[in-house]
Amino acid sequence: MEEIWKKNQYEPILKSDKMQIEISKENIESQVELIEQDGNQYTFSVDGKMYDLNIVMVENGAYSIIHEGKSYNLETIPGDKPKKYTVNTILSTYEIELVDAASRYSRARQGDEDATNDKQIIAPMPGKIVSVMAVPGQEVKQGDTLVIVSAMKMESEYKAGTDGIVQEVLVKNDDTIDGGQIMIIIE
Amino acid sequence: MEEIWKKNQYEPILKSDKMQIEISKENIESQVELIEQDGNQYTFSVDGKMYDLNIVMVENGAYSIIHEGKSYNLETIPGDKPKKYTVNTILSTYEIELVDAASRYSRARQGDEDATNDKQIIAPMPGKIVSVMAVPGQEVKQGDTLVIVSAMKMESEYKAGTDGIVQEVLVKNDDTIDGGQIMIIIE
Amino acid sequence: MIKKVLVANRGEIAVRVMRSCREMGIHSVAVFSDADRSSMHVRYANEAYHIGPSPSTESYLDQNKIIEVAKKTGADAIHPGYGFLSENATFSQRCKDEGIIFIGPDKEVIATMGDKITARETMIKSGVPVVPGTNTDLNTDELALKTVAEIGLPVMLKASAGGGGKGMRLVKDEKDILSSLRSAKSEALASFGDGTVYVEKFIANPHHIEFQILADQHGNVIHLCERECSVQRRHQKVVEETPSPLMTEKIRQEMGEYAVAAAKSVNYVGAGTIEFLVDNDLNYYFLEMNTRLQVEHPITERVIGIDLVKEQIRVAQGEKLSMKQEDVVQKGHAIECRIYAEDPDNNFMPSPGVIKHLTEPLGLGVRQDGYVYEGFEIPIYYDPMISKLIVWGNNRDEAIQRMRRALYEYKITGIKTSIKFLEKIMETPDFISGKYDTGFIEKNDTFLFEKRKCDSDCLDISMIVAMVDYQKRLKNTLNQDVSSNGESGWKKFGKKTSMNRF
Amino acid sequence: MIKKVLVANRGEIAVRVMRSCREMGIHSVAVFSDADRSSMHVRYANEAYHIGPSPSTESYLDQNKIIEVAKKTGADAIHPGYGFLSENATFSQRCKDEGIIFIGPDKEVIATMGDKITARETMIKSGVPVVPGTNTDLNTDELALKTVAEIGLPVMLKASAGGGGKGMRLVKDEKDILSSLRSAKSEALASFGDGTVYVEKFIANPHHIEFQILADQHGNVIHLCERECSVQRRHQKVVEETPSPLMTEKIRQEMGEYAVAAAKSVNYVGAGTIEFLVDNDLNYYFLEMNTRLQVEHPITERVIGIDLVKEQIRVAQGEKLSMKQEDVVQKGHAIECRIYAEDPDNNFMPSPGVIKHLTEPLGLGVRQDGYVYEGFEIPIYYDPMISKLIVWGNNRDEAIQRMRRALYEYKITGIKTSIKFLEKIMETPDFISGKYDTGFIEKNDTFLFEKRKCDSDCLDISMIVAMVDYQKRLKNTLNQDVSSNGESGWKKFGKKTSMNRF
Repeated sequence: MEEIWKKNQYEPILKSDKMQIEISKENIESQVELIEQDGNQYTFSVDGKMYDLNIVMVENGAYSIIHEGKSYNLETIPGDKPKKYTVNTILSTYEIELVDAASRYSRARQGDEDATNDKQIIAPMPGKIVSVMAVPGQEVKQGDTLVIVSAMKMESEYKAGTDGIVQEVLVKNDDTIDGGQIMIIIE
Repeated sequence: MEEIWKKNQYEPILKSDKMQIEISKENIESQVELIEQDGNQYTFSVDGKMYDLNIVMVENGAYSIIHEGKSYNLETIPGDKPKKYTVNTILSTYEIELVDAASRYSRARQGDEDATNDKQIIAPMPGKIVSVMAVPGQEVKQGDTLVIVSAMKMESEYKAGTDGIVQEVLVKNDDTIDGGQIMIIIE
Repeated sequence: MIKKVLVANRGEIAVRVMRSCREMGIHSVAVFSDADRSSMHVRYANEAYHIGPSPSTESYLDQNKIIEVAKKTGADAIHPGYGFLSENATFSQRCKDEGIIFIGPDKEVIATMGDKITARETMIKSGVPVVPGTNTDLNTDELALKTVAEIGLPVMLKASAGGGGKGMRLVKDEKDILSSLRSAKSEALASFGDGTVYVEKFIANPHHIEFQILADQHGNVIHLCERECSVQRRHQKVVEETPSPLMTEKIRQEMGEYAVAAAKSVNYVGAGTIEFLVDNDLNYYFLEMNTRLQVEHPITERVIGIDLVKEQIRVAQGEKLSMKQEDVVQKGHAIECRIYAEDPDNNFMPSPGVIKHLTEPLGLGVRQDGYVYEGFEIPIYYDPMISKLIVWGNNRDEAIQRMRRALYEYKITGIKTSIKFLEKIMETPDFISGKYDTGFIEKNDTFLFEKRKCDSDCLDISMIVAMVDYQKRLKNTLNQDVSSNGESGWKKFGKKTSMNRF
Repeated sequence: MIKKVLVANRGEIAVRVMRSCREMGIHSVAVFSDADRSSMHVRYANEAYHIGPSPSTESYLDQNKIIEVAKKTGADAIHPGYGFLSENATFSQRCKDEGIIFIGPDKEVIATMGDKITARETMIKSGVPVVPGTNTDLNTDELALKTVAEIGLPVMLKASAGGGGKGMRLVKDEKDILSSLRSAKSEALASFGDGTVYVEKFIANPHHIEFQILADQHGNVIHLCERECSVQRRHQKVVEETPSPLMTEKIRQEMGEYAVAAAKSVNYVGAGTIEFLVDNDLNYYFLEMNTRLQVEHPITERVIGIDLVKEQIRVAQGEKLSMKQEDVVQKGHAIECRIYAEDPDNNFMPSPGVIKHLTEPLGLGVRQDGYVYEGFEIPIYYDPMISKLIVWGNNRDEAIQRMRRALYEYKITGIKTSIKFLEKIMETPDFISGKYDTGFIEKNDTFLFEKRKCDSDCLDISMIVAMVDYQKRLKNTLNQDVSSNGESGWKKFGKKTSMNRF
């Protein structure tokens, strides 16, 4: 009997698949290329280094990979944008981005946004607004506390990242907010 | 603050929803009608008896229901046909069918099929064919073993349900079969 | 020192062995068949190698392939689990020849205990009580009739090389002796290539009680008390407990000493089990020895406070036992229920399939040894056991109450399981009072297989929920949200149901 | 006899209490806020009632609503869990007035132990060692300066009504005494409406060791040995173990007797905990008494072999304790890790959200008390604790190895958790050697917060798998199979991946 466990369980992905892949905060940028696929059995090249891998998605987002006999377990969590992933390995967690022309453009734009990041106060996690100390038009100094957010028995203060004028206040007391939501914009 | 937990989490289902529902093997056939819905809070009539229920799907197919303060947990497993369900309650498991005009028709047809059921040999579970003792055209008597199936360390014999001529043999030795698959048809 | 263990098994026992390896800092190597690529033991191991097609004869029983992987990976030792190659004398010797430690006894011990007549003879020599009978092949009709007359009917004719109920015949009537003998012999010859058949007194509905023993390479042998395994269907254990409700301290000590004597008589090394038949008057008879870990070993681990797999590994690498007989004290009461993928309402027909939803019991006093997960498809090729649920309580009553609580919490959808049947066992008066033997299921079948029903509210609610679910699915299908961020809807309902915006 | 218990709590402790109720055949009643309709305690209970909006002040702390549900459902008793109303003297009395059993001590006991000066005085009268200091309000500057001079710097100024670190000031320098006193008083007045402040000797990096006690209504009081709770961050316990690596049998007996004396001095009834500060020379001082079940009670349950919730219920219905002091024997070693939804790499910021995928540790010696499930969204309103992982081993080394194994198996995606941080603690040499105190995390922060990295193969494989997943999702989105049987794709991948047809 042939080795059925290697048999195709997904449609093959194109032979020409080739992507630039980055790991944020690690300064790693690699060229990943699919060389061959036969069912679960893949050959990939990462910056020229060849990998023969048996890859199976065993639960949604949970992958079992066998590489040279070693059994790896990875979990992939799609990010808030397509082509962005959080990947959990046994030791660490990586933020991974698949880069193509389109995402290069959007990353370039986001680069611009990053520069203005200290002009926005963004909630890093869901919570509830306890107190807003800013009104539009108000002059603020870097370090001034502008909003207090409560989540899970803890209160956190959010301060102005720069001197400036409050342009917009997007939250009010008792609002429930999402992680990533912009609360205040300073000009 | 109003009682948010009752708030709408799904779009309301139509007020006119009304269905004939049967529980197989229990000789139960009831008229179930949605009277009102406000978010998770439903009023249903079952053969005229009124139920005020708070119903939330907490995991896929797992429902938490609160009825007059009592906490129920049910699991719904869609059957092989739409409108057929297996429902697990704490004490028992029920085969439930939602009946409308279309399914009435198909049930009528299936009724015909049921009559011919002893002319088909159907695998009740997945397994592997160990041995097929029938060939098309062969004359068989009720009780003749026609096929042996192995699953999970157990071998089961399947016998002719009626006297007749083997019309079709749909499996061969070493085939892997699904539950519900027809193996042999007798005319 | 053992640094890498190949686990020549699958399912829950492979994962259970690997857990102990991990705690000891030992690397584990999994082997797997076609059907098991997604199996938990492959995911759990440090290394994993494919060894062949799904049928176990071509994979888990293929000695060459397993030895090949062991040598390739540099494994110091092989743990066979139970079943498969665990009681294979040839494999034990093969490992030895290849310089790999077999975590189990030597070829000679397995061979001695594998042949029933030899095992009986060995036990008789060591003074261990055996079921009245003979150790000789009933090779003439005269001998057979004479021997049966001496023992007295009913008797059991048994193939010496037998197993799995093959080559066995119960004889109740004198006129059936010779015909039964002939059919037993021919079945034995066909099944095992050996027509040797002997005779034993038949004990009706005995208790099945076994003693766990542990032996090191330095001649130390201890027993870890008994397990009561009388709840059986088709000679398959379903529920086990320790201590046995039948046992007295005096009999425990006696039987324990015989168990140790039995192990010593074959210079046993490792973990093993001496099985006894016990009648209601507490007469006990050696039945057989299992030269491996048993499925039900966790209940002993719990009341004694020991990790039997770690002990096996330590013994295999030449260490002395960590306990002396006087250190062995049972604390509280433990019960194990075996959860099978089967349909108790349909003659326990196996029910393989995909696990759609799984809720496992947790909390105080609950241990679970399983290997399935949501989305896993139980293969059709192997044993239908899904997991073992083990509870501990301060006393037997608490253990039963805890088992009921744990079974209540245990939910598996997508396949049929024995969970509700086990709940009924826990509610059967004969079980609760502890007065049961191997006839338990037959005796209580009306109670055990009685269909339970919801009250009328519960029935009506079931129909309502089916209707709600149908409408919801209909709507979801219509509004299917093909979102570009690739979340593709899975578990999204979770977000929807629990996220209240206000 | 108690037949129905209302559990006035949520999360893991509500489920834990209900489990014991179920084992005792007692019906449980859940109460829930807006945010908790899908919470496990609602699903687990026999009955469930909505009591108000998400903020706990409007639901779990609303005495009227809880009493109303208790009366409506005919509950005999209320179990308050920990936190919320568990140490509320008014609520205890309110239950009594309404004829409902409060499973906890009387108003007077809670009040006495809730006021720090009164508690100190009570302990001193019973001969229990307290931290050197005074029991009087430092109401004049002269008194403050004189008292501090007598005790010797450094000292801690403490609000008598204090809690949660408010109204506390550490004074190391003489010049800071008066300014610290003034700010402590004003903070205490603002926070508790009571400006009473007293002074204690400051003990740097002490051990935090507590004794579990149990007392019935008949004057019987026993202790169940100690728990070592020194692994703390921001005064929040993270890891607990028993026995304490610091403890000697002599000191255990002494402290245990003091713990019993402390409980007797207030005629304590029920389960409670006496907390001590212990320095490296094993000098110990009464710190405070918790008049409720503790989060970390399971490690005591495991080594002693007792169900503390069942004992609470039995005591509450007037039964005598089931154990005598001489029956209390610790067997083996137990460790608890608290699993929080938080980001250890970002100052332990809470991380609420939806549990996308959950794999829970199982097997020998592992207990888990949790309440979340796949698809559940952890609410932002309550404590970020997801679950408690408790392991047992024959000795401390085995318990640590088992905890490492269990943490390795524990996988939660969708939110950030403390699991990897706890794994680091289990690998920290100071923890492994048992030589640690409340300064542990600070002392070992370089090791604990060091980022671990995969090797280059593992990194490359991560990128490859992200690419495979992306392609697969892309394809799924394009080929989205809107099947009419309503299975809508969930868990379908399971079927696809594990079904090999041949």
